[in-house]
Amino acid sequence: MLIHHPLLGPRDASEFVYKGDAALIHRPDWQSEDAQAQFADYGYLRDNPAGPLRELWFHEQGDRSWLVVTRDTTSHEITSVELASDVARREARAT
Amino acid sequence: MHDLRAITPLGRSEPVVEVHGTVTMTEVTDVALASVAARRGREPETLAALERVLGDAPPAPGCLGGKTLTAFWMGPDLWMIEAPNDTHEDLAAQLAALSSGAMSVTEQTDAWCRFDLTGERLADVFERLCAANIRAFQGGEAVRTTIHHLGCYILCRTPAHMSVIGARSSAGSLHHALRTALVSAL
Amino acid sequence: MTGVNRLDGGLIDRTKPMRFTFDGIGFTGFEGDTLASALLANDVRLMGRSFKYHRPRGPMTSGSEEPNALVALRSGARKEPNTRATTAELFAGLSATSQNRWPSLRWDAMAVNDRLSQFFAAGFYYKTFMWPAAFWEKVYEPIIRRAAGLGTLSHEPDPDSYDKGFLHCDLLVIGTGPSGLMAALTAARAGADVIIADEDFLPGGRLSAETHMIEGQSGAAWAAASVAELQALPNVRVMTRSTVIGAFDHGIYGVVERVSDHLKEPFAGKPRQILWRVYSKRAILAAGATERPIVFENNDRPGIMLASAVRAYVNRWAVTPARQVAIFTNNDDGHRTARDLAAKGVDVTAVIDTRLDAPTSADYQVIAGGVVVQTWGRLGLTQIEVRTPKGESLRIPCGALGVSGGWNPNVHLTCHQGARPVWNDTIAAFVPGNSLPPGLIPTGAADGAFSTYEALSSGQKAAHVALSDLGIPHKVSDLPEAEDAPVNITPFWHVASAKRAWVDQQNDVTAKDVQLAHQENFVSVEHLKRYTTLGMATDQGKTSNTAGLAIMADIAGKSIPEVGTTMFRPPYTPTAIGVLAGRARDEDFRPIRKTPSHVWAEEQGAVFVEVGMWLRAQWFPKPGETHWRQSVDREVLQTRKSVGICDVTTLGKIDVQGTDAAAFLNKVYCNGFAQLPVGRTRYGLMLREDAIAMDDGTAARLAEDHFVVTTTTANAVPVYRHMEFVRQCLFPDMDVQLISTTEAWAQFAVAGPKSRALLQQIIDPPFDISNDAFPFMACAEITVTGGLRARLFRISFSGELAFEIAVPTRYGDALMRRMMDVGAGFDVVAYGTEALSVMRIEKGHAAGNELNGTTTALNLGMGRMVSKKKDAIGSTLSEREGLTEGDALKLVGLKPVDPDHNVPAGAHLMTKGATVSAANDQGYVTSACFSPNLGCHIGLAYLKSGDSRMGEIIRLVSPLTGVDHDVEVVSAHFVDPKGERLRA
Amino acid sequence: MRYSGFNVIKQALSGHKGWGPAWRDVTPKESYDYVIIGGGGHGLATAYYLAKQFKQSRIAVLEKGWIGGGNVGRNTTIIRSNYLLDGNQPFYEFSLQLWEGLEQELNYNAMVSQRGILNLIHSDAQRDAFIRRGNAMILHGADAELLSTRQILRRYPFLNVNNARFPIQGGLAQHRGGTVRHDAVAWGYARAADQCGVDIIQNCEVTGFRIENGTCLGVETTQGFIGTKKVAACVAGSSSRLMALAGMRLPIESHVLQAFVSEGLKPVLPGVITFGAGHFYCSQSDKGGLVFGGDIDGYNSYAQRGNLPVVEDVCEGGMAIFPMLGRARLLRMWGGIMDMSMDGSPIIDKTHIDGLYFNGGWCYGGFKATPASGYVYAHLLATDTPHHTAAAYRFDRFAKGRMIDEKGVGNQPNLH
Repeated sequence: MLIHHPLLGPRDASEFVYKGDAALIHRPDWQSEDAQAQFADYGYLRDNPAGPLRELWFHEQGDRSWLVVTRDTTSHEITSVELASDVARREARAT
Repeated sequence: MHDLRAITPLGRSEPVVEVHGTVTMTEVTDVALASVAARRGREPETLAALERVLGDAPPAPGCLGGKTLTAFWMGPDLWMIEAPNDTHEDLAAQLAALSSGAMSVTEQTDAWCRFDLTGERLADVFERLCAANIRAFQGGEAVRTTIHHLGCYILCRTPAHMSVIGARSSAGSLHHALRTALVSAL
Repeated sequence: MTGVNRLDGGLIDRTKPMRFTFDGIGFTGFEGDTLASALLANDVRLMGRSFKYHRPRGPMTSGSEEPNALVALRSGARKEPNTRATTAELFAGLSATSQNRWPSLRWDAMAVNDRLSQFFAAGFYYKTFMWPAAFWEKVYEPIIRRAAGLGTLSHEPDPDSYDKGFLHCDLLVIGTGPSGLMAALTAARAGADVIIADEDFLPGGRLSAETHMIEGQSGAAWAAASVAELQALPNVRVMTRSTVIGAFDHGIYGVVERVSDHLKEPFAGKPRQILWRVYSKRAILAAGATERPIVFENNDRPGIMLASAVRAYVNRWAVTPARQVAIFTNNDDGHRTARDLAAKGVDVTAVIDTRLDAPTSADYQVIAGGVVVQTWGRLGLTQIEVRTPKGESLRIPCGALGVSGGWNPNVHLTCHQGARPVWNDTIAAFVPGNSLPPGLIPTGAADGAFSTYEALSSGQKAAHVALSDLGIPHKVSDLPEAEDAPVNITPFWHVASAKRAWVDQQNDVTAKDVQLAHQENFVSVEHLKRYTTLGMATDQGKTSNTAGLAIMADIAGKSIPEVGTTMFRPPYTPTAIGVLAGRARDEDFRPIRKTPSHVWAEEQGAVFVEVGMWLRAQWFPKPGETHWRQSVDREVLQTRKSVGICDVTTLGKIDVQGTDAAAFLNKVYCNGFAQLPVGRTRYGLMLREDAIAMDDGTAARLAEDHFVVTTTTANAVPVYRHMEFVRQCLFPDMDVQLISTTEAWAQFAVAGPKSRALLQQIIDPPFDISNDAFPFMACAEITVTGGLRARLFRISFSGELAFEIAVPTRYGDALMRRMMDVGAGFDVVAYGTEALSVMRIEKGHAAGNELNGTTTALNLGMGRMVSKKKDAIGSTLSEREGLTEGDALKLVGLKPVDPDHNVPAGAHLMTKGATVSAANDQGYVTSACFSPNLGCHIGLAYLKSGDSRMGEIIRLVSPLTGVDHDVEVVSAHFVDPKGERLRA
Repeated sequence: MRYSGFNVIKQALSGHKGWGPAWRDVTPKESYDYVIIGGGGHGLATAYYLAKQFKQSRIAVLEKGWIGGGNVGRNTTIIRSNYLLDGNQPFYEFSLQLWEGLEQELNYNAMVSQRGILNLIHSDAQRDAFIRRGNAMILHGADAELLSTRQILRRYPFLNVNNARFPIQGGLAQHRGGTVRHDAVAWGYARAADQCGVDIIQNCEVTGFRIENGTCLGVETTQGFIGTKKVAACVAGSSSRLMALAGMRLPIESHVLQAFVSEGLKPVLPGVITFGAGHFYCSQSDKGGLVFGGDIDGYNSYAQRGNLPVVEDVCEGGMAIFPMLGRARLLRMWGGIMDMSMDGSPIIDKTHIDGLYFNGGWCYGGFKATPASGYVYAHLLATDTPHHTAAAYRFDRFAKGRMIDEKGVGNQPNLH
C-alpha cells in the first residue's frame, strides 16, 4: 500500500506502524463519573466497519509523525491523510 | 584537552574507503550532528535562529539545505544540523546558546554512522536498496526510509554524491548491505 | 542440422549449438531453444508423469501455462524441481531429469495407479482409510505422501543469492506482444516514464510464434524493431525474463526478473533473480491469451498439445513435434496451425473441426463436424479415432495432435484484488470484469481483442487513456497495417461420451470426476475445485478451469457464468521462495547492532549473546575457566567485592525537552515526576492504557525543561512510539519534544564498593562524587579524562554502590579501556549480561521476564506507585476488579529448601500437600540463577498472595524438565534488603 | 450411504453411481428452534453437536455463500493445544481430543494427522517462557516435550542451526499436534449434520435481526424472514458487520492473514514447525505442498488478500531456518479475514439481547478450535450455561480486567 503523507507525499505503508481506529485520539476524562466504564469502551470496543475507517498510522521509518488515514477496509482505497496532531487539536477544540 | 582516542562506527581507528566499479564508498566521521526541534509556539524564533546558522531558510520537508552549515528535515519543526566536527565538536551546546529556550537541541553526532557514495550510476545501486525514487533526485533531497530493515536517512547532495546515514550500532550491517548492492548492481 | 524434427527458419541461432542432457542422455539444441523445443526437435515427446495416475505426458503448451512437462532442472544444491521444460531457456551444459516416476520415465511402477483408477475417483480418500484409526499416520498417510508430490528438494542450502529492488514509473506495460509494444511506444514517445516487462526471454509475445505480417515485415521483425526503439529511449526500461507476479494495492506490482537462470550459474556477486517492487501510476495489462484444450477420451498422450503450441514450435523454434500431425478444433484458429505446418512441409493428416460449416482446404483433408473419440500410443501418440457427423469412425495416423478449443484472455492480474471476470459470448471466454485494480487497463488479447490489428489499436487506445489520466499530452498517430481476422468459434468443450478424458492433466481430474462432484453436490466452482483438485496444480488451472466449468454447467443444466467464474490469486506463475526472501538469510536475516565496547570485548574473548538485534557480551571467560558458571560467578563476586564494569549502552535513551516535559512524564509514568528536582533521577513505571506494565526505567532531570529517560533494551522502540502517540495524539498542545539518543552515548555501569574510587580517577576535578555531594539517584553533566563531555548517573541495577557514566559513543571503546586500566588497582572486573542478570535477581529487580505483558504494578509489588492524585496512562483501568483481587500474583523470592536443588525458570508452584494439577497452580518462576553470594540457586516468582506468604514452604514442579522439590518463599531482595550498599 | 473401504470398492466396480449428495440443498422453513448464522467449520460443528450431542432439532445453518468458503477453507490446517493460560488450555485440549476421534464420529476422513508441532527456541528468555508453557500444558493433561537441538536435527536435519542469525537452542514439541485436511472438516460436519436433519441453507445472507423489547425473534435474510427461538452468530471475520445489525460493538477488529502454499514436493517436512525468532510456520500437505504462513498484515481489512511486505517477511523467515527453500516455488497466496479480539482469545457468550448468542474473536486460531467451538457453543445454546472449558470466554472480561492474553500485548489486536 501507499500512504500519501501530507508532508512527504506517497510513502510505502511498510515504513509505517499501524495502531488502529483513530477514535483512540479521544481519551475519556479520568475524573468523570463512570470513568472506568468509559475507559473500558475506549480501550476495547471498536466499530470495525466494512468500509471507510479513520485509523492511526505511525511513520516510524520516516518522520515519526502519527497520521490519521481514512481508508476503505474493503477496497483499501485511501481517501484522506492528515497529521494526527492537527486532527487531535481540531477535535479537542470541537468537543 | 582529553586524551581518549575515538574509533569509527566500523570499529577502526581510521575511516574505511572502498572503490567498487564506478563508485567510491567512504565512511564519514568528521561531521558533528545536532537535532533542533522548535518549542511549541516558538517556531518563528527557531526558524530565525536556524536561518542565521545555515545562512539560508531551514530546508522544507524531504529536503537538505543550508549554506554556511547544512541541515536536513527530520520531521515537523525538527531538523538535523551538520557541521565540521573539528570546529563544532560541541555543536549542540553552540546551537542551544543561539536562542533562549526557543528550541530543544539534542546532540546526535555519535548516534549515527555515515557512508558517502560518489560516482556514476548511483541510482542503479540505490534501486536495489530502498524504495525512494532516487532516479528522480536532482540534489537537495533528504528522505528517511529503510535499507535491509535499517532505518536510514538518504541525502542527495548531488546525483553523483549520496550520503547514507544509519544507526551507529549497525554500521557493520549497513556497510555490508551497501557493499553487496554495489557489487551486485555495478 | 541436429534433431530429426528440426525444420527450416525459426528464431533460433543455428550458429550456437548447445549440448544438454535429459535423464542422462545427451542431446543438442540451439541458442533460443527451450528445453521442450530442443527435446521435441530430437523427437522426445515423453517428458513427465502425471500427479495421481502417473500417466506418461509430454508438453501440452509452449509457455508458462504448462501442466505436464515438468522436470528437475540442474542438480545438487541448484536442483530446481517442477521446472517447466516449456519455459526453461536452453544453455550449454543444461542437465534435467524427469520426476515422479520409478524406476524410469518409460517404465514407472506407480503407473499401476492408472489401472486401478476406478478406485481412485475424486475424493475417494474422504470415504476410507478410517479404520483402524491409528493406521492413518502409520500406514495410509505415509504411502499417500510418498506417492504424492512431484519433484524433490535438494535438502541443501540454496547456493545462489537474490536481490530486491524498487522501481518507479508512470506506466507499467505487462507483456511485449503487439498491444503491449504499441502501448509502450505510444506512451514512451509522449515522454512518459515507461517500464515494459515480459516473462519470455524473447520479446514479441505471439508475434514470435505466428507468421503474421505487420507493415510488410514479419511480426517478429516488427517486434524487434519496436523493442530497439524503446531501448534507445532514456525514459523506457525494457525488462525481459521478468514476470509480473502480482497486482497489489495502490499500483504496486511485484516483478521477478530471472537474471541468471539462463546461465549455468550466476556470476560472482550477482543474483540469480531479483524481486522488483514496481510503483506505477498506471499499468496496462497486455498479457495476451492462452489457448484451451477440448476434453476427449485419452486426450493426454504425449504428442497431444494445443494447436497454438504446435504453431509456436513450428514457427519460433523450427520444430515439429512429429512428422505427421492432425488438428482438432472448434474454431478458425486451428486451421492456422494446419496452414503453417503445411507451409513447412509437415504432413497434416487431417483437420477435425467440430463445426459442420468448417472452412475447407486444398492442402489437407478437413473433417467438418467430426470429433476425436479415442487415441492410441502408450508413451507417445500414434493414431486417433475420429467420429464423423455421419457416425462412421476413421483411424488417422499422427504423432501429434494440435487441439484448439478457443482462447482464454489472460485476466489473472485483473483478479488479484478480488475482481471477477465476466463471460463474453462472442469469443466464448471470460474477459476482465468490473472493479479492476485501480489504474490497471486491460488491452489486446488479454481484453478479448484477438486480431493483431485489434491488439495494436487497443494498445494504443489504452496508452492514450493512461496518458490522459497522467496529464501527459500526446497526439494520435497512424497504426501499422496488420491482419484483422474475426474470431469464428462455435463453443465445443468436451466429447459427451468421454469418461477418462482429462480436464486437469497435471492433477488427473477427468470428466468423470466432475460428474461425481456434481452427483455429491459439490456444484459451486469453489466446491468443484476443492473436491476434485481441479485447477489446484502448479499451472493453477490456466488450461483447465474453463473446461471444468463448462462440463459442470453442462451436467447441471446451467450456463457457465451461473456455475461460477474462474478466480486467480498471486503469483501469476510459481515464484522461487528465495527471491521473495532476498538477501535476508543466514547471518543477514536481520541487522546486527554492536555496543561501543564490542571490539574491546572481542579482544577479551567475550562470549556474545543476541539480545533483540544487539550482540552483547554474555560473560568474559578467563584462562582455565571451563564452564560459563565459573566466569559468571567470578564476575558477580568480584563486582560485589570491589568493582565491575558493564556496557549498558543498549538501554533505550530518550531526550525529553520542553516546558511541559515534567507534565508529560506525569502522563506516561504511573508515578509522579513533577516534583523531581533538577540533578536527580527517579525510577519510573510505565503502564499501557490497559493497566499492564509496559516498561520501566529511569528519568533524570538535567534541567527544569530537560529529562533523559531510559527504557529497557527490548522496549526502546515501542516505548518511543508510545510516547510519540501520547504527545501527538493525546496531548498535542503540550510543549514537549522527544528524540531518541540511545546510540549517541556509550553508557557503562560501574558497580561495586570501589566504583567511586575508580571513577574519581576518570572524572575531572573539581566535580565531587562523594556521597554527600552526589548521593544515590543524583545525576549531572560533567567532563572526564581532561575535558570530554559526559553524563553521570548514580543509579544501581546491581544493588551495589553504583554509577552509570556516558560519553559520546566514539569514545566508549577508549573509556572502557581507560577504566579497566585505572581500575586494575581496584581489582576491577568486566561483567556481561549473565552477571548483570544474576545481580539484579539477587537484588529482586524486575526485568523482561517479570514485565511479561500480563503483569500489573500490583503484581510487581508497586501498586502504591500508581498515583491516584493524577491522570496517567493506565491508572483508571488499573482499578478493575480482575486486576485488584486479594489473591493477586505478587513478586516474591524463592530459595530451595535443599541448597543443592535448583529453581528453574518456568516451573510452577503448588501449595505444599496439594496435588499437582492446574487447579492448584499457585504461580510460576519468572527468573532464576545460581547466586554465588548466597551459595545456592534462587528465583523470582509470581505467587498468589505472595507478599503474605513469606517463609512458607511450597512445592516447585516442572514436569516438563522433571523437577519436583520444596522451596521457601522469601523476600525478592536477597541481597542488601535495606538498600544500604547503594546509598553508601 | 456410509463411507467405508468396502463401499468405495463396491461403488468403483459399479461406476460410482450410488454416492448421493454429501448434504441436501434445502429451502428455509418459516421457523426453527435454532438458527446458526455461518456455514463455516464452527457453525456446521455447532449444528452437528446440537443435534447429535444435545438432541436438539429444528436446526438451520444459514450461509451467505457456499459452506466452507471462509476461514475453514483458507487456513494453514494446523491443530494443537500448546496454550499457556488457564482460560485457554483446557478448551484447546478438549478440541484436540475431539479431533482425535473425529473421523469415526463423522464417518468422514478429514485426514487428522498428528505429526507433531514444534516451536523453536532461540533465546534463554524464550526457553523460560516455553518451559512455563510446557508445564502448564502437562498440568492440564496435555502432552509437551522439551527437545534439544540435537533431537530436533534428527527429525529436521536441514534446519539452519549454525549459520543462522538467531541460532536454534531447542524447541517445545507437542507430538499430538498436527494437521487436518481443512475443507474436509466443513464437508464432514455438513454431511453428518445433514444426516441428523439439520437444514443447511447456502446463498442465504442475514440482512437483519428482528428484535422486540430485548428479545430476538428471528433473522431477516435474502431468502425472507426466518423465525427462531435462538440465533447463534458464528461468522468469524464478519462478526462486527453482523452484530452491528443488532446494534452491538465488539472487542474485535477484522484483519487479513495471508497463507501460502508451494508447488507439490516429495515428503520433506514430517511435522509442523514454528520459527521463534521470525514470523514463519510451515507444514507439508499430503499432496506435497508446503503450507506456510506468518503474521497478519497488521491493518484492518475485509479484503481477502494481503500485500507484498508480509509475503516477503514470511519468506525471509522460511529462508532463515530452511535455506533449501530458496529453489522451491510459491504456488499460491491468499488471505482470510481474522476476527482479532482485544486479548487474542475468543468470545463464546450470550449477548444482552435474549435469544441472541455470539461466537467469535478467534484471531488466527479458529481452525484448531473447530470441534470444541462447535461443542461448547452447542452446550451454551442448549443449556444456557457455558461449558466448563469455555467459562472464561465472556464479553465482560474486558470491563472486569480478566483478559486472557497469551502473547501479553494487550488491547492491540494486530499484535496478537
